[in-house]
Amino acid sequence: MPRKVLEPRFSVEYLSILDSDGNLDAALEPEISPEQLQTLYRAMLLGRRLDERMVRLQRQGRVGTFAPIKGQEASQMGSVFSLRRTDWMVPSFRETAAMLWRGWPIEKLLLFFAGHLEGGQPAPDQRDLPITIPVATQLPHAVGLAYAAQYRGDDVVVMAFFGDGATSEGDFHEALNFAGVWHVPIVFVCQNNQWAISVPIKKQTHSRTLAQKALAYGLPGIQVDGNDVLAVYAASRDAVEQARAGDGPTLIECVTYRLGVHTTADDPTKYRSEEEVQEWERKDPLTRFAAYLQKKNLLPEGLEQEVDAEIAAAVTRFEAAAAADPLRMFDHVYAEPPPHLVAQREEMRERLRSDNAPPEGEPHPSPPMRGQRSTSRWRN
Amino acid sequence: MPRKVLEPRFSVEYLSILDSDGNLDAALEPEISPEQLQTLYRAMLLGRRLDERMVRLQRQGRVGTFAPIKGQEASQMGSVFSLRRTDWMVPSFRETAAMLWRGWPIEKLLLFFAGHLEGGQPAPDQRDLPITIPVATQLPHAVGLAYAAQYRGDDVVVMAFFGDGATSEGDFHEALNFAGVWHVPIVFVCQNNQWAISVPIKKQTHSRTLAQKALAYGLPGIQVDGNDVLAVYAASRDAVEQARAGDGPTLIECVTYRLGVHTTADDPTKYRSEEEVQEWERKDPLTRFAAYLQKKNLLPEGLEQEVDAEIAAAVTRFEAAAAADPLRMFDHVYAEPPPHLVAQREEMRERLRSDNAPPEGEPHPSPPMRGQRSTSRWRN
Amino acid sequence: MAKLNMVKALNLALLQEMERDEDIVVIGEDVGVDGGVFRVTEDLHRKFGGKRVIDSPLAEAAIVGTSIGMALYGLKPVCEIQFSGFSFQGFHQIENHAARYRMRSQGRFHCQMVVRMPYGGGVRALEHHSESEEQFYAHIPGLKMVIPSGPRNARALLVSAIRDPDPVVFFEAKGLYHAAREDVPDEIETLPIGRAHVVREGADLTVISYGAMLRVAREAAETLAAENGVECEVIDVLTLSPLDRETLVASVRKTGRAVIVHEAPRSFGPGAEIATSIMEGAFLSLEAPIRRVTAGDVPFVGFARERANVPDVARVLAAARDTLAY
Amino acid sequence: MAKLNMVKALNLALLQEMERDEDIVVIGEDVGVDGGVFRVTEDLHRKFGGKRVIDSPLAEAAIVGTSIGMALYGLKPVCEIQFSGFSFQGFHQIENHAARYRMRSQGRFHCQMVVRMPYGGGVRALEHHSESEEQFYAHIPGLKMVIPSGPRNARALLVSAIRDPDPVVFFEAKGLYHAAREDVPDEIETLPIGRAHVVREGADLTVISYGAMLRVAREAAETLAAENGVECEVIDVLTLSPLDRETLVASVRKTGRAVIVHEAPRSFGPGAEIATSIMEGAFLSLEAPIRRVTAGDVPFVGFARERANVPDVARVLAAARDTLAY
Ligand SMILES: Cc1ncc(C[n+]2csc(CCOP(=O)(O)OP(=O)(O)O)c2C)c(N)n1
Ligand SMILES: Cc1ncc(C[n+]2csc(CCOP(=O)(O)OP(=O)(O)O)c2C)c(N)n1
Ligand SMILES: [Mg+2]
Ligand SMILES: [Mg+2]
Repeated sequence: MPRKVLEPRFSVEYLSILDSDGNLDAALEPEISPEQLQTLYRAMLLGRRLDERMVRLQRQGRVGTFAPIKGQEASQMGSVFSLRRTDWMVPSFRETAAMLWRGWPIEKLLLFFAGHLEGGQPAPDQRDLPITIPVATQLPHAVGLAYAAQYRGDDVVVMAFFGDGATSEGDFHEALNFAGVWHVPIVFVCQNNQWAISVPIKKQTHSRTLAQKALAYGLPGIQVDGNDVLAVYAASRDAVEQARAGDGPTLIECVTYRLGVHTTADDPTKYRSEEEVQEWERKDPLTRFAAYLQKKNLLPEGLEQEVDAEIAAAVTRFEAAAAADPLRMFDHVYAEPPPHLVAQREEMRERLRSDNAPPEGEPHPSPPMRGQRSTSRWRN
Repeated sequence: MPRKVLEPRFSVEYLSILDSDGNLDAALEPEISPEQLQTLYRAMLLGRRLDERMVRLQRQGRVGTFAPIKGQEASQMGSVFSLRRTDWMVPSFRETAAMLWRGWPIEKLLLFFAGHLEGGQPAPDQRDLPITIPVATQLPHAVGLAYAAQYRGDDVVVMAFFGDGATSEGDFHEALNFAGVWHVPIVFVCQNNQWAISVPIKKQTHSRTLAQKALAYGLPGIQVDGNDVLAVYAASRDAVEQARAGDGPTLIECVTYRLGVHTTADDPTKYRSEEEVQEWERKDPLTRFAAYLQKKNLLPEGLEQEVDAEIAAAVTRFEAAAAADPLRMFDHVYAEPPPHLVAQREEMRERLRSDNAPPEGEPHPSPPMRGQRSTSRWRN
Repeated sequence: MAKLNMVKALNLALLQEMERDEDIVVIGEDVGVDGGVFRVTEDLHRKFGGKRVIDSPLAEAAIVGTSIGMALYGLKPVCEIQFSGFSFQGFHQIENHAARYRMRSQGRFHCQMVVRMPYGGGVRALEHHSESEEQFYAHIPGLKMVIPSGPRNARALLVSAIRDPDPVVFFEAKGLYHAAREDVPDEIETLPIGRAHVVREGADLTVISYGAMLRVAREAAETLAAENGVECEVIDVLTLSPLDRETLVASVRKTGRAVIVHEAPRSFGPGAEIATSIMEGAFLSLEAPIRRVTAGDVPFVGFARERANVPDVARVLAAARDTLAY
Repeated sequence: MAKLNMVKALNLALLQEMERDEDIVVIGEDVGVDGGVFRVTEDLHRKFGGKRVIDSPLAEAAIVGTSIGMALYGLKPVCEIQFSGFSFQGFHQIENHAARYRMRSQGRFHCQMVVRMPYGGGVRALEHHSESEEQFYAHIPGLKMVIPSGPRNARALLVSAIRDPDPVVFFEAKGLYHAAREDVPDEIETLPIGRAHVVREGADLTVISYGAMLRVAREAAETLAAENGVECEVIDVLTLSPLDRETLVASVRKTGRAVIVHEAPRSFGPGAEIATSIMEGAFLSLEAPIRRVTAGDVPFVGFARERANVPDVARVLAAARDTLAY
């Protein structure tokens, strides 16, 4: 009866396969074909290179605020790699690599970050939600998708992405709780990149790990080395299989690091040390994976150039895209525009026709607005 | 490196001291003086009797919807008993016994449930928040109070109450997370009465216990037999002492049962079995505690009559209270009423003066409104 | 044809639509086994099972949020918020997402879903159980906001809301749930969303209202006809957003005078848009300032003071007479 | 006296008030070490430490909710929501509680707190970073809603908001943060909350605006004076709620004409209350319908289309000329 510890106790696992010194736990090495390994690496590299390009485009005022992924390529690709095309992917706002892998054309992402509504439109057959900006709010949607799939009896798994900061939001909690009760086919991938803008994980939560938050929902939680693409893949593959088999949700915490700025509007020197960044640069997921491939003789030559060319072509297409027609902003408010929107559209059309009108949308690349500089913070 | 279970593992404790068969774990028996034991019992009894009286008053249309506490007296009194007057108590809407103990006059509670704003006013020196109706929303307030106390360096502990259903709300999560990060002097008391209206705990969460939800915040969680006032007291005393000593928050899950209706607008026969209720009636916290006191020869004679007389006197005072003056509804919107409220008040004053006006507020006990019956559900 | 109160009429709408379309699921607190605290979802759980009629955990943001996910997948969730006073917990999901997915995805996704909730006074209930929050939803572009005024139009509008490809917030006046019965046809009926209804014709004054206040408006109109020989046109707004300005303006062009009646607080409330829209469209016809008869600008009053706060016939009459005498 | 932009002016208000009063604490995402994403709280963490300038976890409901608790205890929290687009996560705490504790406790408790947030367009930012949500807060009784239009009044109003015994939602136009510098006196200044400001006198037309749109209104007024010899009275609302109807009505009684300019969507927006209040108070003086120049009723447009959506001088001029020609 008395005071006793409830059994079984609760636990979470930690998984690492290929460490930052290149040590490999061969027993845990996942089976991935050589071609697949190369594909995976290419996707990570594409994410990295596009990232760098995007930051430059932002500095030039050709796109707006953008959230770079540098350092998180393994967390993103290791996880999304275990999905099928028919599965669903629910991103937050920092999943460029994963989104490219899922089929978003580069130029759409560029349009998106250049402030064009058109950049948010998934292809008709694509099972991806568009970028969600309010932190953690996409998680209930992901659970709803999973519920609907289960309801229809479809063979579908949902994978949802979010950051360490997102775990503090009520929506995270409610989503995981619903997922637990409903036992739906979903994998929650938390990219714990140690920072939520300037707030370090220590100020974000008093829990030792983020994986253990799964215990509150009676769900399995696992912490993985998020810079080790093999570990992320192995954990995600297991979680996806489990979900597909009807064995319910998993929370995966990928321990990783945002090597760059939070967004192009951020100045990380305000809140973190150069040493910390350097320490994590040593653990760079790309270098580590490249070395692994190198050992296997799988590292293709000229890959960077190839990837850069792909990006350059997309940038050209992006810049050739038509200027945004302002009138189209009334198109997708409702299925059918009600009279007041028809009137407002008409009013705008008149206005744009008249002499005093502002130019037809902004041509892009659009010039920085008055007072705006390409500095490291939000300015108008 | 590889796949391993993180140590130390996570655990929650379970505490029970006096079980429903009257077995006592003497080693754990808390030290409570005979007078204190009697006081405790009286407070539980007062809660029970007032409860019964309130339900009758509601059926007669003399008060409105009310949430009975029957069965939860030990959870409430065992916990609040360990607070000092200078500590803060943050209720939800089902803490009648605890509120009485904290000094709310019975007639105020009656006024409150009769729809009078005046019933929500704590005394000037009382460190109690008024009843909060939106589930879980009071928890961040409790954390804020605890933060402020810590900030000022005051020797103050905050105790916050909520139900099992409340643990599903985002506000619960955010409050516990903030409390963990801030390490504030607070005790979270969850009265797990097995039901959130018609939703059983099994549909509320997939976790084995509610206590384990503390693990998500790196906090200690303990599950206690909530119908065992000694266990609740022992756990609460420890948690309060810990908070007072600067050792941070605790989550206490009191496993108890709502023996009555959810509120007077509810019909529990729709969703739960008579057997279940009977099973829990066997575990009645009052009977159990009475037997314990009996053995110690501490059960006073005539206590029920005394308590009933106290209630009856309060009901008389309540019924003698002045009718609600509608004009006072403009009094506490802002510190100073802005012009539009002054105008609206004036307009109402004119209206009330004129012939066609409705009666000056409703005299109470107010008659059921059109179409309302004293049935077991929400009706107008 | 059966005589039904509004609870039964809404229940019928859900039942018939669910029989017709397997994609419709119902979700909310206590909507399943219990049949909803007002019994609007009664029997649905028994008929359609717990997978289609979901007793959710207690979390409004997730009720709305998971419904959004279901809608994105192609289901048509009808979720219930137990009282409109608790809908703000899910407000960010409605504003940030339900109303925006069509825009954000440029038509690739949309949220065909209904968020039902009881609002308003009249059940002698505590704080958060008697407020009128329609204004907050009416101001959200991409959302529709519907408020029926009786059993028959409630049933027809709920069917329309369920079939509407856009997200609809559906307010049910608690004061009407058991107030009156009406003939409700057995066959499914719909009513167009976005259309106000002239429930009484008249040339002297337009009285505009919706929900539980419509009865007050009507009674006032009858009294004015009987006592003063004044013929009011009474308009039931039915859809607050998108607002049927055409019907409102046409009426005031004829009458030159308008009184608006609602339970929500006055300032920055729905009456302001109605008045402004009329002023914009019927300025030259206006013979008197448009009057608003509303609750006071107070957060809540407790049910002991509710009658004094919520508009009643006497107040509408007073405003109408002022307007007519202007 | 120093020339400051709005960011620096707000920062000065916080700094000086915090030096004066230990009960003031600042809380929000990134308000501490980082100094806020717009740098409004710069240096405060260094000066007052992490206990007074709190880098909170990422949760708006708890930021507002714990601030309420602190206020109930007697502190005076100034919390920051990083962008107004994320304020709905904390909306239930504001509506259910901050605005109601005074009423609920019948004066025993109140929430002396400020909820600051940047709103509006002009920073080429993504969805949820450019919207104007003031209407939602203006409709909440028990709350005050303040929107400054430049460095000097921003500083004075923030000081007043901090000292106000009632909860104040304080909107800061992002478009103004670095737009212009103004002389801001070294000594603490306050401005009364609830009072609009006539920033330009004129007898022909009243142009009413607030926040970043005030500049547009002023420029339009100057153009009308120069090009048409028309003298506009320009009113800076400053406090949206409680609205200073007296000043608005007095002006339109004089001018007979009004144009309202705001960035928020039109329908059920703040312009409706302003227009209706004027109509109620100055009906017989009105020579033309009151015009609203606003953004469209769309959820968001993406910054590539922002210019076309947000009111500009040309649109105000067109509306003003229409009104004058009516
Ligand atoms: C609800 C909400 N609040 C605030 C913000 C502003 N914001 C954008 S990103 C961010 C930090 C997110 O941290 P984390 O979840 O760790 O993701 P990361 O940015 O590190 O990938 C914040 C506060 C937001 N987008 N949504
Ligand atoms: C935010 C919110 N949602 C819904 C309700 C309606 N409601 C009142 S009590 C209740 C169930 C509460 O369950 P629990 O937390 O277990 O407390 P109990 O009633 O069992 O004491 C619900 C859904 C509410 N008051 N607040
Ligand atoms: Mg992060
Ligand atoms: Mg319960």
